[in-house]
Amino acid sequence: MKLQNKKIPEAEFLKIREEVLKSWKTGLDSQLDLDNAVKYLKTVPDYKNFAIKLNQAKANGTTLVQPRAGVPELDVHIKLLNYLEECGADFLPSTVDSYTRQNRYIEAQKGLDESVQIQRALLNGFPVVNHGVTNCKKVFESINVPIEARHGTPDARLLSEIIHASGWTSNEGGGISYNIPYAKSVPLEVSIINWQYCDRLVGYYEERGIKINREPFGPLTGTLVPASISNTIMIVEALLAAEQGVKNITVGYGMGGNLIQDVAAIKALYTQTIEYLEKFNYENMEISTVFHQWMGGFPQDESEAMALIAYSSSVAALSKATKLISKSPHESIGIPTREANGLGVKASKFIVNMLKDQSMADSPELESEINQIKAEVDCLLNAILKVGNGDIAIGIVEAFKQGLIDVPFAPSNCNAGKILPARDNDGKIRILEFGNLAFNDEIKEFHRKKIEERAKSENREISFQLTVDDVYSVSEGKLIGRPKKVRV
Amino acid sequence: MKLQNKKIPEAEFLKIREEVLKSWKTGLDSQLDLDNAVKYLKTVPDYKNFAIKLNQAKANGTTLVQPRAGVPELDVHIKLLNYLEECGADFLPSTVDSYTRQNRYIEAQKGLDESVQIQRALLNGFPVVNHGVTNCKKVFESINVPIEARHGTPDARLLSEIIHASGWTSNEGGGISYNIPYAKSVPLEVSIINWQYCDRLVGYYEERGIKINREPFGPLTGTLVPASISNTIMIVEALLAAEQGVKNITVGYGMGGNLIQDVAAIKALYTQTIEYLEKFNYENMEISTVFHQWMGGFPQDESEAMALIAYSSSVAALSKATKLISKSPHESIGIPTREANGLGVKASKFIVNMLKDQSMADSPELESEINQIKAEVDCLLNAILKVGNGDIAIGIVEAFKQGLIDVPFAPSNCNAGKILPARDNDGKIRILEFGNLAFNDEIKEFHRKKIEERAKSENREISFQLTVDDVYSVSEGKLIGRPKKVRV
Amino acid sequence: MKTIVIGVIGADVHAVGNKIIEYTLNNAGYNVVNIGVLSSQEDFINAAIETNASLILVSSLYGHGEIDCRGMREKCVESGIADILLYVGGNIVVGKQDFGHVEEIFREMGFNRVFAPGTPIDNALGNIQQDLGE
Amino acid sequence: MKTIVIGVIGADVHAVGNKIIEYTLNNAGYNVVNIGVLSSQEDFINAAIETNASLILVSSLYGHGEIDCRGMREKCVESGIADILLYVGGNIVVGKQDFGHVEEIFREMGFNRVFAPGTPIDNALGNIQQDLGE
Ligand code: B12
Ligand code: B12
Repeated sequence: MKLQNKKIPEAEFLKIREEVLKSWKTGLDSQLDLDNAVKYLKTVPDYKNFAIKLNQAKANGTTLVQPRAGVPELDVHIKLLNYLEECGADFLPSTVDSYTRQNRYIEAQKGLDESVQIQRALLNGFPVVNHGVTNCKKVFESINVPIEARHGTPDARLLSEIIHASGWTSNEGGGISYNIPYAKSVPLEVSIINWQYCDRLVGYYEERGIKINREPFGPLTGTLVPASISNTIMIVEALLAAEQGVKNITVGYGMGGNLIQDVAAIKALYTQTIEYLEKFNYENMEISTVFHQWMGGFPQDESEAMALIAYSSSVAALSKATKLISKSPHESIGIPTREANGLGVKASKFIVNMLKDQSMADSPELESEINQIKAEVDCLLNAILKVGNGDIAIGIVEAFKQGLIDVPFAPSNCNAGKILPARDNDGKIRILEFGNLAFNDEIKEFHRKKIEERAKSENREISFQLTVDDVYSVSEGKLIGRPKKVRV
Repeated sequence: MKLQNKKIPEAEFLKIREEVLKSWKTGLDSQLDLDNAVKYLKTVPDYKNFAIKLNQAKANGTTLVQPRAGVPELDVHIKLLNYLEECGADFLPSTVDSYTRQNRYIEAQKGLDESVQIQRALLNGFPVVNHGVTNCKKVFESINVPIEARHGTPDARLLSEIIHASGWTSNEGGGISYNIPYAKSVPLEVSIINWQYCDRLVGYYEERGIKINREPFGPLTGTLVPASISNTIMIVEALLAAEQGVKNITVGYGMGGNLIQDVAAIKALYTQTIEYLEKFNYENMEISTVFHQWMGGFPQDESEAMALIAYSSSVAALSKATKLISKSPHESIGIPTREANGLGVKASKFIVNMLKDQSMADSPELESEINQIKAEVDCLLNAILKVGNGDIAIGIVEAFKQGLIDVPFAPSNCNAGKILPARDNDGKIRILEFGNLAFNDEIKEFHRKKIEERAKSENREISFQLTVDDVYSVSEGKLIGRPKKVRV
Repeated sequence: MKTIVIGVIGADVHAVGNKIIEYTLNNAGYNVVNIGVLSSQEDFINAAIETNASLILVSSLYGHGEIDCRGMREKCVESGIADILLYVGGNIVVGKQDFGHVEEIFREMGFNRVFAPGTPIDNALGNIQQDLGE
Repeated sequence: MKTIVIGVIGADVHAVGNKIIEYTLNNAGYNVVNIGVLSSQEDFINAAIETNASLILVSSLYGHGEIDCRGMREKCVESGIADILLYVGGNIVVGKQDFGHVEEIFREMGFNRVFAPGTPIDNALGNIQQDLGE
């Protein structure tokens, strides 16, 4: 199959589908028959439909909270979700284990079996594919809010089939955002084609009157990702999804740490996503935004972690993001207990409720940061479209190949890995080494100046050490990794 | 003695002093001899001097953290302070018990003795006067940061003598702020005269080259206090203190809950305090600000309380207040354990450190709120000066009598208690019932309009119920006490 | 219309809850006699006698409740209102203590109902109705 | 100059720490062979044999470390590098567990040093120096 940004014809989709369902035994379940699945999805009440609940939140200007959570065993997983719902989670997740993410179902099965046996989780998530539709429906039927699969799977076709047929009305991911940070050697063409399939499935349901939400994964590597780079990828994935018939999309962003830049990023993301969808004539699109609490290394101290969670929540609320993904006070240590996870949800809910009538005041600083991000995104998208001869799918693959777009710290071979980010004197994320990034000279000059200002004020050279210091800084309780003062 | 805003002549001060020292046996300690005290205070190193550390923080633009803490027994109290210092407290407090605050030393002694006996605190603070200079010096010598007495004492003359002679270089309070919220039937003249004495004592030390900080208590009743009212009282107390020779003053403000209003309040407070001190020709004044984390009813849930603590800290950091008073996750229940208190300190420190390079962006909304507060303060101060024929001390007493200035929910008989505050649609604190408050018509009209907007949007009448709902709201996780939706 | 005496005992100046309690009980149809903050046991008892009250509702927020409330029932007995209902609520002891134990201490002092920290007055309306029989 | 093989084991893609470890060990004067994320036991062992490494420094962040590391020492023995130093660190098990117990599990698997969650590589430099004897 040749990659292009073109809706997969239904017949072709159904043909590929046959192969997909054969890739693991749970794919053969008759509940995966599309007519059955459509029938089941039609019974999903509005309050358990992800897309509908998001639309309502957007209309009310509220920010809803969703944790991450997933444990291998069915019963324990259901109890975990019930508990988080009690804590106030507006949306529930099922975070999928890492073997499943790499389609290693045999290892996932081993991990699941042994976890059951020794009564201790050996997997870092809920292996949806191994559990199959019956169990996933049990999960769905045990809760009272919409549920989404959250994973990081370059080939999530079978996974997507199973979750949607089970009433899960949202799927996180995308051909770029679930490859670049989550794989080493999966070609970008392949993951994009796979995700075109996942989007086409949603389009299929959409055509039958079933609303399903899709959520590209904004934070990418979670580590000093410049807003314009993640926003660009969000817009590309939104365009790819829209082409396959997806209507309800939540574009995402992972907190950077500077209040103004974070609010600007969400605002720019929202407007530009809509702008580009309109430019390419996708109609009746429903766009919302998701803000991820700090995605880099967390502080170990639990009260500090709680403080960071609360601070992240206030930024989300002030930015008016539609959804907020919460973390827990155990973040730096390991998968949280359900109690720790619940503490994160409660703290987050408290803040978004408390701040629901407030938003970030318009200011020259905010406006100029929004404009900066927008200009950078336009620049990157122009470059992508250019190398793709107008085809965004071809363009993004080529752009990654040439390093025109580049994600810091990404493990993927498809990523050039040449740019180096660092914070400026306000803590805004800028770029100190551009590699081949498709920024114009004016933008590069702006970044250079900002980084120089900081280096000068710290009396040191511009080097990778700045980046390294900024990777550690938040977990050490600072936003900017200033050189440690040497005591005399 | 007749009240007026006039520096107490040294001879007169020393004469009153003789009486003051006789009011409880610990006053007779020879360590209270002023020459001894001056000698002792001269040994206090800079890093343990409150005023000097505040000046440094202001110069660096950082926000330093101080908890509240006090238990009856000396050893337990010292351990508590050591623990909080380990948690990162930049300044330490000794919160004084409520009997001492009312000069009921006999009851304080009973409470102290029984607490020692049953090994459980029966007093809500550290009874400084009963402990006397020797014990207070032990406290001071056991810690490595500056320490302040925090109380709520209309007549704190003996208390102030004891703490300063023990090396404690800051004293919270003031003739208004430690009467109106803290007493029922102490005449304002009396508490002001008493606090002129406390200020004169600081002036005495100041004349001998010893820097001591004074901190009027900004939050007052902690409950829906309009910023202009508390700021006015802060400025009055700063003027009263300056007249007695105080040079280093930290004016305070208790968080209201709306981000813009809170930042505006701190900014207006700082500028206007300086403005008025200059207007009355007080020279070489060192002014800093203190932001109090949410002072009203706290949520019971500890993760919610932590979230509120963290949110409060971000507001403080963005406002660039010099000091932040932290709360604990036990706030709504009772005096915190030292661990709970430490959690609050750590969370607060984390946030002020993380945000230290950021401040609130200038915006039209912020500017107009600053101007609003300033205009209201000018209006109130004009009225006070007018009824005092230019004497601020006489004026404030008279203004309270006439209700020209009025504090919501205050227990004092000197307070008219006629105004009713409530939030507007952004959560900013406004006034719905003015009583005799000395606002001009334009200002009143502004408040009326704001409250009307809210009432209209909630489809209800303007009444005390708005105020009541807003008193409860934050502890229930909302800023604005909207009417509860009746489910059908 | 039954009469309830309310106030805040001891050296306690927490006035907000007290004002809200007055408002809430008034709305609920009681005759409320509010003696305010910084009130002694005697203040409560005198007010109750003068107004022929059915219930004394003591608030203590600041932590000294245990000391301040001791002997109050005995004083009621001495003053001839032995059977008057006594409630206490607010934050009645210092710190976060096991409430079962705290309740016991105050029950032994002769309080008919003892409320956990943060119980808003609204949640006690049911008890009041029940006890005052209306 | 001693050689250290570093990488992230199993289906784990956490790349940030790995890049920082490379940078830090390089700065500390070692010859670093970085096999990156998503590496199998075999990948580590082959790299160690090829480069005559003194130490294999295994990172596992994602929680499956326990499954992924089992049998690694045995494979080293089979491959003729029985005595090579094996370190493991990161977030090596699922969740917040008692670290004493976790350390035991990995020591029994034959790891010479086992690091608690969040121990930055800088804190292990002393151990490396000591063990590699320089
Ligand atoms: C950023 C991040 C991500 C990014 C990673 C991007 C990328 N490709 O690199 C994304 C978002 C993609 C991600 C995905 C996932 N993550 Co993740 N992630 C993190 C996070 C927040 C920070 C990691 C980081 O970069 N830290 C900064 C670097 C510098 O520190 P470091 O990685 O800890 O490495 C240092 C030290 O550990 C040490 N070190 C590392 N190895 C070794 C070895 C030795 C011998 C020594 C001495 C030292 C040492 O030195 C390094 C440098 O100082 C951590 C939590 C945290 N720490 O706060 C979770 C965390 C590691 N992730 C976790 C999980 C579970 C996942 C997911 C499964 C999704 C999920 N369930 O949430 C997927 C897994 C994908 C996969 N297949 O691997 C868990 C692991 C849980 C556990 N062990 O119980 C953590 C702990 C979060 C949590 N509490 O749930 N993650
Ligand atoms: C605002 C406040 C203040 C203000 C009070 C202003 C004023 N004059 O009213 C100021 C700042 C002056 C203040 C001072 C002090 N305070 Co104060 N304060 C508070 C705070 C934050 C809110 C109280 C409030 O107004 N709540 C809102 C109202 C509506 O609720 P409420 O008071 O709880 O009342 C409701 C219910 O409790 C209930 N209720 C009350 N009484 C009764 C009785 C019955 C029978 C029933 C059924 C119900 C009931 O109904 C009310 C209405 O719904 C509380 C902590 C909290 N709750 O979050 C601490 C708190 C009460 N304060 C406390 C303390 C210790 C003090 C000080 C000693 C200073 C200090 N150490 O920090 C001084 C004491 C001064 C004195 N002599 O009394 C402690 C008490 C500790 C304890 N019991 O262990 C608390 C709990 C904070 C803490 N955790 O340390 N405080």
